[in-house]
Amino acid sequence: MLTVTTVTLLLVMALALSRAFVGPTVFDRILAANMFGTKTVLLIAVIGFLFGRPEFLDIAMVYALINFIGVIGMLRLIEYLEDENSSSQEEDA
Amino acid sequence: METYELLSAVLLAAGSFLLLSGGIGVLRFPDVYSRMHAAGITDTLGACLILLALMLLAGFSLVLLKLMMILAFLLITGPTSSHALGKAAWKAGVKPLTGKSLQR
Amino acid sequence: MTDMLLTHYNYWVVMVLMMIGFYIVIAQGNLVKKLVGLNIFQTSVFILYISAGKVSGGSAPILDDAISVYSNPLPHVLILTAIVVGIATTALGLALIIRLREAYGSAEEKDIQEQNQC
Amino acid sequence: MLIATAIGIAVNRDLLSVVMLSSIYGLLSANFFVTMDAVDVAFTEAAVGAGISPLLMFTTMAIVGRYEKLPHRWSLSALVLVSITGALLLVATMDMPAFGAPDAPAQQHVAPRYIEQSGQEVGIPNIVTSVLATYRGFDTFGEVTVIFTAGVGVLSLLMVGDRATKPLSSHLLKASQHKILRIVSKVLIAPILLFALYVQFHGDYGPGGGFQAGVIFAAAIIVYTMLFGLDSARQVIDQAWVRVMAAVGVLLYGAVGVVSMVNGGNFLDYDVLAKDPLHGQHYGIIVIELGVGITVAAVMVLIYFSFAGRLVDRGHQDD
Repeated sequence: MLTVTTVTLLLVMALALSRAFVGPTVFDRILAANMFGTKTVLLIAVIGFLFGRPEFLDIAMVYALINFIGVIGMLRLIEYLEDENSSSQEEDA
Repeated sequence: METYELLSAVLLAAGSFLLLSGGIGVLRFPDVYSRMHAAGITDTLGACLILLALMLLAGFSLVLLKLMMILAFLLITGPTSSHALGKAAWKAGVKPLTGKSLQR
Repeated sequence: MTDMLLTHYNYWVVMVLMMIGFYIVIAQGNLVKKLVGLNIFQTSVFILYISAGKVSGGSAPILDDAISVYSNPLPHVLILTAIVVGIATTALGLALIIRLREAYGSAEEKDIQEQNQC
Repeated sequence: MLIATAIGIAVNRDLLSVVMLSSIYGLLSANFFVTMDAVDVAFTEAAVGAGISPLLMFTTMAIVGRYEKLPHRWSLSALVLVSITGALLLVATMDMPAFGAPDAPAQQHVAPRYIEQSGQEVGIPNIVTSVLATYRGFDTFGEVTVIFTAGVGVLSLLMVGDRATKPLSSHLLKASQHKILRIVSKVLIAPILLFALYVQFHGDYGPGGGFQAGVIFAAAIIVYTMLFGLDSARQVIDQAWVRVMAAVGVLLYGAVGVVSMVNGGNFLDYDVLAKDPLHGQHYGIIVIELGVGITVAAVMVLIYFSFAGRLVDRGHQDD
């Protein structure tokens, strides 16, 4: 069953990856990146059990944290960029 | 022993199914918000199920504690980042598709 | 040939990645993108080292009585430090780009060269 | 998964959402490292490739501008050059040992000694840490110095005309709207810092160590900076103090070497640090990892501060 889960996770990661390529907006990409991160956490946890070396869980934990930090950071900066864009547009108008 | 493994297998299967449906939803749905709906909900519940299954396999040890911490982190961060994402998208002026635009 | 493909696929992947990174570095005009290409190139080297250290059937190099075959720890050590140094140099490169942008008003290689010739 | 990685980069050439993809790429390559048993490397790549470096790139992009000016076009000469080099490299791989072969030259030289002897000589289970800190201690010292130098370089490039003392207006006000984010991250920052310490001091037994801990620590502070504004972060962590800490880490590392020399051993020879060589090794590794961790964390925070400082300054100019 662990193997099945691993394969499914890889599949879902591929799906998320294709969403990240297709895009259309930045937010789709962030969503895909976030989803990808969650899947990675799960994948590493499952792989750890599959190989019988649960030390891998530390890495999964780092992912869970870093993923959150990354998403928050991206959002903040995109917000900043959008603000700048809108203010420059107002100046143009 | 048998029941534990059976239960964890069932949980893993359910979690995998949820994640898969979420993945397909993210690929197929028409706009950011519905995609977020697909991803956010299935992510959280699917991750919970899979981690619970792993907990059943782990038994009482440090590993269990670590799994619980991962679960807690995911439970906190998942909805939060979805919320932040939705808010940022709304603020940036991405409008959700409503009835008429969907039919187009 | 199929033998070759099965046993050497890691090198092939590394080469493909390396060449993509290389291409981005030469062909793209935007300095930030060049840096991303450089990062990709860097990662391909990491993968080359790590895959060279993998022993089939081996496990992570953390001593445990239950395990007898370990993967080679030496590449891990080298790459571990290389990653952190890599981020430090990337940061330095980004800082340079910011300064260039302030000096020339652009982060495109072409614009900067044109301004230099004037 | 390998193929997915390759495709991941191949499509990496659209607009500057490239960076987003590069973050995913970081996650993927870390995944690859996990399957290759390189736990420590995956750890570092996770924190660096997926966390810090996209953040820095995003900050740069916020300053430099988001879109490329020139539309993407295929440059034929570059493509030819790249394919020639690629073909040559492919020919070169023909002579390489097969993947995973236990008798490959890389597996023959010093690696068996590390695997067999380090348990007795150094006495800690994580071979990567013991090789990093003892057998290759000089190298690691060099790396730490490189990181420190890079930090100094970034500072000297970006600190010119530092106007961060001005009162902040729009940037800070905007940050105050993220109520939920702020509360959640307040809850999370403490566990992250705690976890960084765990990684720092558990590096002897499991994956982890100074480099990783430093990056995680810095990431926590960066989140705080992002959500509460640069000024309040600077109030919590004084920048001058961080600068001093970056130097302290390197000095701590060097000092261990000097102390072991004073005690009659070679530079960075930890055997003489305690009566029992094993204990000496252990003390030496812990102190050195601490030095590495302090330097890495301080340099990362410094780099981010100076980038964000630029961003804020630019905001003023626009106003």
